[in-house]
Amino acid sequence: MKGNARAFASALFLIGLGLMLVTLFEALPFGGAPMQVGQAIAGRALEDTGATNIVSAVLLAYRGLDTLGEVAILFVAATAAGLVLGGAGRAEAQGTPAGFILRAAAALLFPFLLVLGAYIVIHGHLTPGGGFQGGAILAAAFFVPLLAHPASPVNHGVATVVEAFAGAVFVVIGLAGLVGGGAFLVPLLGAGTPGDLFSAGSLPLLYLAIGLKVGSELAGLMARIAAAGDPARQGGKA
Amino acid sequence: MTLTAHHVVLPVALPLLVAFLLPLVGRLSDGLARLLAQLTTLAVAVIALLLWPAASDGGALVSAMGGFAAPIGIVFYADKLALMFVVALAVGLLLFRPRREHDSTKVQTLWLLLLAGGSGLVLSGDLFNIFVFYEITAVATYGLGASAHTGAGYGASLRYLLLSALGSAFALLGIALVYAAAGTLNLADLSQLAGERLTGPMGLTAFVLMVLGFGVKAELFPVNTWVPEVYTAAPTRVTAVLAGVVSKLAMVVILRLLVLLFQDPAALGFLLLLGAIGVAAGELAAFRSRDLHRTFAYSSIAQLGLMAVAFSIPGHAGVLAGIAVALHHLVVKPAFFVLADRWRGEIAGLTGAGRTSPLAAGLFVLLSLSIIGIPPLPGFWAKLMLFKAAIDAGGAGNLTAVAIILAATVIEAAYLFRVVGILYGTAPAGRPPLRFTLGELAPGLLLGAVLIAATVSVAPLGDGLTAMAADSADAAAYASRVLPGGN
Amino acid sequence: MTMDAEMLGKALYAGAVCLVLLGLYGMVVPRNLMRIVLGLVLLESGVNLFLVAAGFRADAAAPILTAPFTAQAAGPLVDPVPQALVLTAIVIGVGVLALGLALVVRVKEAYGTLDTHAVANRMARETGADPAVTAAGARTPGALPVAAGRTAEDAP
Amino acid sequence: MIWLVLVTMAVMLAAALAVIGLRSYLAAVAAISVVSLALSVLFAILRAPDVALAEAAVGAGLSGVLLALTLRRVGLWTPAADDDGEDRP
Amino acid sequence: MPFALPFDMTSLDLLMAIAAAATVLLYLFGTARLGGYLATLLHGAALAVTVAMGLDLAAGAGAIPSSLRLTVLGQQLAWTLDGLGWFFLLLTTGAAFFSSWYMAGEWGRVQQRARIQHGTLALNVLTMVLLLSAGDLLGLFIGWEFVSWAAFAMMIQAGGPATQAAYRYMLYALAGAMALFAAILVVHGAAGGFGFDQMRAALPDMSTGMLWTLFALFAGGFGVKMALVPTHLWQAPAYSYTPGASSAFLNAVSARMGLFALILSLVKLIGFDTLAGLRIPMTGIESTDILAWVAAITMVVPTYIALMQTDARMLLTWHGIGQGGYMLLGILVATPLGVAGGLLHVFNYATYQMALILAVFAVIHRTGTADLDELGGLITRMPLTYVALLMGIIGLAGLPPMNGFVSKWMIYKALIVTQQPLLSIAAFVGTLGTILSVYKLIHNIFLGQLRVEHREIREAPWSMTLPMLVLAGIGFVTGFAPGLALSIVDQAQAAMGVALLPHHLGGVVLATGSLNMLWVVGVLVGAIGVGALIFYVLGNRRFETHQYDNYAGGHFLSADIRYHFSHEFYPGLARVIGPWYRGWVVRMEHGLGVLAEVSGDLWHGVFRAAYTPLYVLIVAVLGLFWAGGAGGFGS
Repeated sequence: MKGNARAFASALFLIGLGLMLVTLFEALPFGGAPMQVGQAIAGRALEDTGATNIVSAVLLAYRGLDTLGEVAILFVAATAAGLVLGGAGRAEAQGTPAGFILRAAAALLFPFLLVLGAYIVIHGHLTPGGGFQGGAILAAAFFVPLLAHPASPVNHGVATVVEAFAGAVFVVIGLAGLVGGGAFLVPLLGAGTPGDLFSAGSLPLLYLAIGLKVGSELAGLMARIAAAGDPARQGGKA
Repeated sequence: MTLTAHHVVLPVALPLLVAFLLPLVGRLSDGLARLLAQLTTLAVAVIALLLWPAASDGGALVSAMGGFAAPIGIVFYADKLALMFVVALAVGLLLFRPRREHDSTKVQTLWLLLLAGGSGLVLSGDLFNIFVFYEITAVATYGLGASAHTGAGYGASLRYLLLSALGSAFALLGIALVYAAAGTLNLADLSQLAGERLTGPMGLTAFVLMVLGFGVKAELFPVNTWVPEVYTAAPTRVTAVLAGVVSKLAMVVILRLLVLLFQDPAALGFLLLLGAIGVAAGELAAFRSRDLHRTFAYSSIAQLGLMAVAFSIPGHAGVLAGIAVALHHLVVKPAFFVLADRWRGEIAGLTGAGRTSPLAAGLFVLLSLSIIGIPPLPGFWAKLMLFKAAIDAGGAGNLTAVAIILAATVIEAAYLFRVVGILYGTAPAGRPPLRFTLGELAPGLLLGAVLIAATVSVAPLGDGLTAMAADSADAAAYASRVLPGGN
Repeated sequence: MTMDAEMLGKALYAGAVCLVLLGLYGMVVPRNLMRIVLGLVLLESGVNLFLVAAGFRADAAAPILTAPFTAQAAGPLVDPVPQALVLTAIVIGVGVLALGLALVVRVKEAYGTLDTHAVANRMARETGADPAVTAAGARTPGALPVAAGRTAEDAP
Repeated sequence: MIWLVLVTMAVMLAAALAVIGLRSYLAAVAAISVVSLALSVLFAILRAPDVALAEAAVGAGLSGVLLALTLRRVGLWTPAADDDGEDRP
Repeated sequence: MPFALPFDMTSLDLLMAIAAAATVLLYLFGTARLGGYLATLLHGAALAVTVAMGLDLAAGAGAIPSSLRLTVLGQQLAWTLDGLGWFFLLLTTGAAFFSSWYMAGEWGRVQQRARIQHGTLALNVLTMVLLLSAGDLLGLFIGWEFVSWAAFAMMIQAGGPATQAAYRYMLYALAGAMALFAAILVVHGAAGGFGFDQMRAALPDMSTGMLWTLFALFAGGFGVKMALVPTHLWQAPAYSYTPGASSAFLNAVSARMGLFALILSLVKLIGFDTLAGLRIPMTGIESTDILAWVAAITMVVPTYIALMQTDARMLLTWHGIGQGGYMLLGILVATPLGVAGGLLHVFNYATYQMALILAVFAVIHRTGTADLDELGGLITRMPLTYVALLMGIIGLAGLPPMNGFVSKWMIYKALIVTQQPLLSIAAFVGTLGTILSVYKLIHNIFLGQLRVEHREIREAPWSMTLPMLVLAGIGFVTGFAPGLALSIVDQAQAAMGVALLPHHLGGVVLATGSLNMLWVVGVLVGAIGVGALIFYVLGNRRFETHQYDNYAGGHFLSADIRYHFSHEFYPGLARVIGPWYRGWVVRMEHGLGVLAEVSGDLWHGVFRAAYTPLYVLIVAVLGLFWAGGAGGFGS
């Protein structure tokens, strides 16, 4: 099929799909959807978990396994990318060194990003944010100096250790619930007084584990793709 | 340590824990990491077997995650069907451990995550949770598909990733529609609400989107074009596990959707159509493929199409036929790929290979006879159950599907026995004979022995499967076991 | 339901549908694998928007409890569950994207091109001849012998 | 509030069109980040702060970086190297 | 029961046990020195048990049950043997006995893999026992698949062209089996089970459409095994490339399993009256008429193909297909005379066809070739084989002293009595073709110029000639006294529910003219005797000429000049029927093959193309449209 014939066919079908989806979504009661599960959770989240950020409560307590699966997916993606791109990125000398502005800004930004990321991870159960968002910011924090000084060697050793232990902590907390005869991923250590830092029992610990794991994995991913060498200088094979 | 219902989560949690730690262990010594991975897989198989008696007398083991009851939290539902496939996955992963040249700690990690994802897929009782475990299995498959480090491997895995991601977006849209319409994600809760919430255009659209989403791994018609490329480019032991076990897990998910949520004739008709086209496409393409890997890839597309046709027949007869076809394919296909591992390249180049390794050629003939469906082999009983269910359900769609399958069987026999003819041909002089070492052939022979054992004990096996099918086809029993007091 | 909320609902759903359609167009039409990955990202954003829009309630507040920390004080809340789902979906998206990009890099290195047809042809050639790729009409070795033409003694 | 939503949506859809329309890949990646940013603003309006933060940090931030790095690795950084030409077998 | 069995084993169980033991033992010890004799012993025992069962059936026992019962996945499988099954079983065990006896001697020792030949022969007998004693449709289908695959195992022994012929056979057989599978599923749909009685009960309320599909599927499925016309291309090469005695067994019995199943399904289960009721509207053509015309074409066309063959084995196997047409036509006449004629022809055909094939293989054993252009003048070197072949071809052609004449006479009589002139003309034309081609067979092998290299050919060993002569003898005895064979046929006819034909030792008594072979053969032998007497006693001035005294047309021919060919044997006839050989059936078959290949390439294109996302989009849109339509949009 020639290029434009294909474009025309897909455009035609897309319009058909669009019309159907729009008429379908009209039938959806906007804003009045039967959210009995959502409202039930919203009502009892505080006593069950003690977390004021109900989304974090849903993520870590009510649908904790989803989040474990989520972390596992990121871990699988990182491992598979590592397998595909081959070995730890040995960052040989990159092309042109970064300009002065980038190096100065990197030095300035690094501490702020670190603090911001840590804050978002730690206050995950109180204010919006949490392991994933904070982890992403931490990953950016660790990646900025790498942009500034491409030549600096990236040791993946530390990242792997942090990753492994963070993931293990998450699962161990889950299994702890199992030991006492209860179910997997039961919220432990009581709910505490809502609003202060050490409330919502084991949820902050879980978010801390997620933050570190996501942070190290995403940093590792970015380093691996960046450091895997320019096409001009073929990167290391697996 | 007595095993309670809550230990149902172990087949998922244990491999995840070890997988997270494996890179660390791998830094110390590769051998230890490989040993630890295999021990975990064995442990999962043992746990699943230990849970079997508890599941069989109580109908199913239900474990609410985090202690939150059904509609609020996530629930694991382990009935005999699910546990059977968890054991099959674990044993499959043990039997087809990656070979030395393709192996590394990273591959072992992906192997464990495939086990965790696959077990979660069949055990979970929550729609979005199934989607998450489906994604774990899918991403692990992309990684394993590319583990051969060849250009073809990377290309095949990339095209598969893009197609599967498109499917997953569709599936997520479907799940969003279900949630917007019914307000809950728990399968039991949904099955009770399905009556008034999921019928009509909303529910059917969600079904079509989810079938196209989960159909990628279940090799359903429009979304199975990745199968020949990935199964040819991936290391053969990976292909054996993917074709043999993992594709069935996705089909079990589609079965659960059908039984619990969408008993609508339009939905069944759609799946029947995809299945029938899949069977025809698979067999015809296999007839024209020139190497064994591609032939068996297309043949597994056809077999999965067969399963889709079976599951699209309402009532427990269809489910029984589908499970029988699934189990039979689960034994036959990996054995075929063990043979394809040594008999690589053009089929024409294999003349006389049967004479140099008669055991392998004998195994090939046995497997071909069973997959064509020649009595008394189990393949025949599976197809008989399928045809009986289709004829009893009646309807023009089922009849045409039976006609297509019968015609496809002749084509299947044509290309399989063409290979047999070539294997037993007289080898041209001067070409080194392709000889199987016993170690290579062992998994294939083991599966052949299982096939013969199934042939002998087809009666008791049949009764067991009938009971299992009756239980897993019963939506009301599912809801009553999961929902406390069935609100 | 005020007229305003009704309009908002229509706009959001229409926006989500448009995003999904653009993403699909971005995946179906282009021939360069990189562009298809971009299309994929758009598609996933569209689905996420739809999910969040499905959970929205006009008169409700964000699912974060403020100072008096009592459930009743905050009044009706937006449905937290779709937001949790979208969070998971976003991170899945980034994970798959990262792996996809790693594979794109390797495919470019292996085949020197990112055009889907070229990659498909070179892959088929690499993993053993495929009838469609080899010269048209080359008959497979053991095609149905009957098709090998008439034998001497055959007759009507 | 409705006007804010409509404006953000307009920006988002325009950026999405740009992703498909623009020939240069670098511009397309920039457009993707704009889409993510507009989406995260939209989520904020829809009273979903967590999701907005996640979309901003992960969508606009990391996806953009990953895509840009890959463009450099794959050599599509400069428009000239765009090899969208047909490749007959 | 003539002899008491150890525990409650019925005779059918004993037979199954013998057949199973034979399969295992012969596969293990087939090549041992005494292997051949062990085989003959075992098949002889099986034959004895069958005869005993026959006596038991004749004494009025309805059917012989077997204690083999299986319930699998809710399906009950049982095996019982009735008169019809016993009749074909007698042929099977008899044919197996004679072919194993033939293989016991020198022929067996010459074969490279006698073990496989013995083993597959015994396997075929076992599978045929299971098929013939099937108690329900599912058992019939399973038995049918076993028989098809056992025959396939027997055919692929010789390798080379045999593998190709066997592959082609397997495709036809499997297509037939799938048609049969569809048929028993249709029955299951209507009757709710696979039992024979369930089918009979459900027959009255089946719609005519369903009856027509059932008729077409049964006739098509079983017709493939009998090589009825459109599906006749596979049988000749498949049966002739199979080595020696196995080929004789296949020719004599294997194709007749199709006839047994046709009789079982169309006559016993559906019944002649229901079939007669099935008419093509406005034309008055009944379903049995269609099948009768297929049988008629099968009688004529393969016979004239046989005429053109230059390989003796191919000539005989093509005739096998033609003779199948006679049997089916006889039965389809649906009168006691016709049915008895058809069934008797099955028995007679088995005897003379086996004798002929064994004779031809004896010639191959000695001269190394079956090509009619390479043979000639062997009458002096192999007289006993000549006699066996002579009596065989007289039977095949259907001429008086041999049994072939009796059954053909009965079929002609039945056709004429039931006023079917066109079919009877087809029968006569078929017989004419047979006579012409058998003469070509015996002329090119035994008469005419003896080749130089065949001068020292010795007669085939006793272990090979004796079975041939015994078979020819049976042919002569049942020709001379057809009553013996007719009493066997009665068992089958009674089981079919067709009225028995009154007969006596010599032949048949009918209002429209009876046949007494005792007189016919007596007069024939008397006339020949008187002629021989006159010729030898009175005119004794015989001039002894040896075979190489070749004076032809005033021109001396030395021994090495060849003037004895089978090429252009009937030039005039070849010119007449030449244009009919456009081979459109071959082209049809070739077309099917190409269709499969082209659609396969099409799907390859779909799978490898990079348009998958577009296909997914299209299916999604169509799916949604269908879902929307089904759910009623906006409702």
